[in-house]
Amino acid sequence: MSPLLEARGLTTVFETRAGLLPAVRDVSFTVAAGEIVGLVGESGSGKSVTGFSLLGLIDPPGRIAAGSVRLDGEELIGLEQGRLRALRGRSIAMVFQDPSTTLNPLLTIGAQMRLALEAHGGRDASAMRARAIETLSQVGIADPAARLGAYPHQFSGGMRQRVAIAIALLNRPKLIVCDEPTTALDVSIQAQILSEMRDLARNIGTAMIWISHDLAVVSSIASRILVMYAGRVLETGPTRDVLSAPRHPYTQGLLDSLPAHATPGTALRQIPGSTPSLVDIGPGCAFAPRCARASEACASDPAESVAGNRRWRCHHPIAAVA
Amino acid sequence: MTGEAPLSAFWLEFRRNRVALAALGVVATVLLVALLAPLIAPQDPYDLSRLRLTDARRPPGFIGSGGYVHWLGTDAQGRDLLSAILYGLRISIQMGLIAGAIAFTIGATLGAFAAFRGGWVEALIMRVVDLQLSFPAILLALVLAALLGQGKWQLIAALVAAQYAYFARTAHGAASAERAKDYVEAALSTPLPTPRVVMRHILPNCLPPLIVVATVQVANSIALEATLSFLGLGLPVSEPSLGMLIANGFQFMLSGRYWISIYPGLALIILIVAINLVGDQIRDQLNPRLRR
Amino acid sequence: MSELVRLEKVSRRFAQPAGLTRRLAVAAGLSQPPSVVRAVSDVDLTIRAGEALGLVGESGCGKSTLGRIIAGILPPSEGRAMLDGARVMGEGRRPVKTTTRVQMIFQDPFASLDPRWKIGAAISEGPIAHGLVAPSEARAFVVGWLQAVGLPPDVADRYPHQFSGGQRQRVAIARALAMKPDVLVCDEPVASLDVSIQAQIINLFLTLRRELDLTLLFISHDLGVVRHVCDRIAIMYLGRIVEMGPTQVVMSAPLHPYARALLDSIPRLALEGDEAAFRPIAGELPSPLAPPPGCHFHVRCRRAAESCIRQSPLLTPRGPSRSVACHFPIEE
Amino acid sequence: MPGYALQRLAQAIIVMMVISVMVFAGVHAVGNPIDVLISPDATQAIREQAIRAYGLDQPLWRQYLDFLGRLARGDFGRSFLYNMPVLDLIASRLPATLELTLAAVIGATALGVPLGIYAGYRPSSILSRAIMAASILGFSVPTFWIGLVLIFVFAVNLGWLPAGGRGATVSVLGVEWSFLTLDGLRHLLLPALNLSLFKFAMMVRLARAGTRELMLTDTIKFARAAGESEWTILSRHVLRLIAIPIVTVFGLEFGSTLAFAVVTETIFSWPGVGKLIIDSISSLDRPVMVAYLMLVALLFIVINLLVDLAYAALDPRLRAQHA
Repeated sequence: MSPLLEARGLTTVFETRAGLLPAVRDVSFTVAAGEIVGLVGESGSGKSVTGFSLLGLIDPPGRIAAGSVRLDGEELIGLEQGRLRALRGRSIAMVFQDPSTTLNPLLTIGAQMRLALEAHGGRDASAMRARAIETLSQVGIADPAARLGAYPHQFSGGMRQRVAIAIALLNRPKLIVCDEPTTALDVSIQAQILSEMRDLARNIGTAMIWISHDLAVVSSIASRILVMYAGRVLETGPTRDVLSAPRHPYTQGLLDSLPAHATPGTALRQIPGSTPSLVDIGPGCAFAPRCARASEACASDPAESVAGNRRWRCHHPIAAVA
Repeated sequence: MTGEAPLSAFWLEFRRNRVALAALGVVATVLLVALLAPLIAPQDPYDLSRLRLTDARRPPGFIGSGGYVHWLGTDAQGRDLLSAILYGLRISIQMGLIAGAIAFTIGATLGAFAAFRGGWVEALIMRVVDLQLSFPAILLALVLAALLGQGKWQLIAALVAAQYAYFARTAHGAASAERAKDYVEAALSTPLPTPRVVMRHILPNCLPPLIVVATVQVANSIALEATLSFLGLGLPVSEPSLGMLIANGFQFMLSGRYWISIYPGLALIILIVAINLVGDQIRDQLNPRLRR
Repeated sequence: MSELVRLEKVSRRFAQPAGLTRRLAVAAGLSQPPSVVRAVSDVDLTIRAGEALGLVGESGCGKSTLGRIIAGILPPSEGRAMLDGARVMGEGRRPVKTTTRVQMIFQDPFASLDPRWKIGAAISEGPIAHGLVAPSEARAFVVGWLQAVGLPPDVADRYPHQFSGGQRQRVAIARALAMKPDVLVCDEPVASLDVSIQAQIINLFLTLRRELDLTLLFISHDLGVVRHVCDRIAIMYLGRIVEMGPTQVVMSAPLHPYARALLDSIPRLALEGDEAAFRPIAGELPSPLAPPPGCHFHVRCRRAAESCIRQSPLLTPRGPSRSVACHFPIEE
Repeated sequence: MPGYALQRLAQAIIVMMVISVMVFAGVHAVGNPIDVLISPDATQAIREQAIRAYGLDQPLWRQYLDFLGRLARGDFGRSFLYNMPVLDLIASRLPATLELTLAAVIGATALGVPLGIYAGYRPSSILSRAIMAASILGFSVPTFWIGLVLIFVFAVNLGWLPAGGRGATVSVLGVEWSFLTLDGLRHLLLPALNLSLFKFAMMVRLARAGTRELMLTDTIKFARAAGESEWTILSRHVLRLIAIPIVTVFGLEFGSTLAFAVVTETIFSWPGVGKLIIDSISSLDRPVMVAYLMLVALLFIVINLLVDLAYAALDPRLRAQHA
């Protein structure tokens, strides 16, 4: 069975005055129908840009420089704008980080949902209304019919994010890209949305790409995980395997940096240095300057190694646990 | 990011916009020319004894009784227009700068004071400022010019009254915004005395938006002064500013002697456009919402 | 250990600023008075010398306000904030901070440094103004502090925009510590940093605390970080402290239903194959403008009974080191 | 909401009172009108008679109270210069000014907003650069000079359009209007164009700046991600979102356009209140000045009120606040 989404060698660059900024470099991955894939990385890792690239939503001075993204067998890169627009929202939708800035403050929830439906051929007012009510109740909004006439400011942050998710769900997309959708929310609300999204994906069979900087959040929702650093995917595999026995030293370093599993009061095993500026990235492994295992070999780009359903890019991977 | 101070980084970015850079060059040139007018103008246009009525209203290129070419023609009194424009620029710029500087000082002080005093004092000051802002500057200047009579300082007073409110509003907004920032809280919680925090931290950070307003307002005062002079409420006739030159030429326009009005106008426009272009670039560079 | 910081019945209200005519209208009874938020209400709290106290809670719970009251940035509307027996801020209509012994570190290191000051000058400004160091010796003084926070000495001549987030936070720490404080109030000091940088800054806190014998008030929404850094923890909900006690004990066996729910709702790394790595709390966070009567948590609480609506529970001691504000605490 | 409306009304009355004091005090300080009214050769008796006739012998506060009382009765006094009731004088001139101002503001908005949105939507296209260059010029070039150039080019050189006056008018409801006749329209075109250029530049800049900032926001990205077309995004989201600042400026600029009409009316000999006020300032026609300033102040308050109402209609967040 061919995957729902297949990205091959995706490369997105930004032309800045400081030089060409490779935000996403040669990223390849697949998403199967109904699967939740986690995309984890720190700031500047290119995880969000990867998400926007999938929908062709890269504004100048950025552009997709190379690669292929096939959704349901159809190539998205270089697709004519009208066709791409027809796919957005219908085949592939997106939810953003901050729900207070994504919804239009001047339009009612109902009007915004209607615009999203009309964008994909919605004509019949009562059918559109029924669909809007259906999706609002799917995301756990009480009394959805009455809430259609409400404005975004009349909702709390968590409720606003639910509305945004409902808008993404309206046209029954096969894949939703979720860009840090719970980062701006309080932990108790984050927990509610995480568990609702997990159930939704299971019930209606929508695939998701869940982008987050928080390993714990991703591990609680995604079955497979991609760890990104400086525009590259360094390691991928089933979430539990990657997190319990990472092969890439960076993944290990991230896990060691979390205080949750360390003895309180003891020094954490920190990764030295800071994330590299994308302008200065050379040909070799971008993590090498911060890596305890680095050697001269790391001056050259490591090829991707494959073992079963796991992949990594490292000259000196951590040995697999027997 | 290289190792520059914020100011030199700003200049590096400014330099990249060639239009703005050229505009800055024009502003500098005009300033220089106006400053040196007595040295480079072919004639002293205010010396009435030197004017010959036989030279009056001559087209550009005419060689008058002085024996030199009137490149831009002559006006109704027989003044060499080029000289009159250079001297006029001098007056216009002088008025714009003086009025701008006074309005800046009064407005910024008032706005910053309101932001720090808070309470009903702030509410009252800002209410008055808002009210005045909604009232057209030209009308205010007209009435004041009429009230105070003609003269340089009266005109400056009218210009200041029409413009201080912009500075007050901007200073109030900037100071309120800066005051709420963490670095101010950090300085106050050190603790450092409030006046020191205001003078050394907050005010320097309020300057950029005020500078934008200042460039625009200097351009506006120059235009406003010209308009008032045109309406006959400006400077005395003996030392014509650009607006007065244009006004004097108006009556000859219908008979086709365009140069008397058009050339002083062009000089005025080149100056104002250049200042506004510079101001626009500074504004764009300072707008955080356009940065990524 | 002796008691260093003491809050007595501290409350803090914020009112929306009202315009002139609005005030007149209110006075004439034509208009509603502007709404008032009780960000912090009736908080009693002590921090012992050398202790690290964690203050946790969700947005709007008042933890940052409480931190600012202790740091002498905000005066309390009622009650007193004391440091070593003396008020942190003076009295009167516009009180000012009177001590240098408590300093603060802010969440966003991009906003907490003046963009126009070189960081060397930023670090030495306070100490010079308070006579802690002579201007002629400022250079060496700054270099010493830069090294203490793990920055090379030559960065003293750079501007904040030339640093990464983690480095700026180091600068902010150096600036606060250069005032030689006894108490350091840290408001979400690692929340805006990347995970790998977070670990560096947490390690720096641990080291500095030991070396300088600092007392810490560590405000955070991240329970993992608090568990790692703090000896004692106080959990806030809508302006009140609902539970307080030794970090390990509270986090393994909370007494307050909100504390329990908060701990449960944080996702854990799913290493053990446990899919339900978290359990959400039902319901929305109420608006701090109009908190529910009685115990603010009763609307979301499974244990709530009638008395919880009528009467708000006081923070009462449970055993030697713990206290809880609940009519029906969880018994283990 | 009724509380808010009362509050606004109280505010308006206070403002009007303050302005009336300022206007009265200000205008009183302008020279001595008797010098203008009476020939310098007039006898002392005639002078004193005139002073009494105009109430100029009373103490200031007395004059002010009289003035307020007359205002309340709608009596603004008689023009010294035209020797007719000021209210009638202004009423006869006002339609011409309103016509000119409305034509200028509406034209500037109708043209400036779409062009500004385009320039913000495609900031680097050649057309956008041309639009911005035009707006910089419109923003910088003083109105009076543009007026001269327009007359020189279209009236003197090309001879296409008249250089001044109002042309033929049609009377509707007892008021004369130019825009209803072809000749009137020909006369209206140049002054309206002259007056509108600055507003046009302002609208372009405002719409462009708003659009440029909006296009980078998540609101627009989210709409795109939902598959909405660029036309929907511009017409349903961007236009709504930039409407608030535009309505503000539309309101405020209507007032300032009214004021700038002074300049345009002078250049094009347009018989409106602008020309009247200039004449009354130079001849110290006090009642006309007072009435004109009070009228402008009243207009401002009304416009501000309308702008606020428009806000509430446009922005649901404000409706909630005032409820």
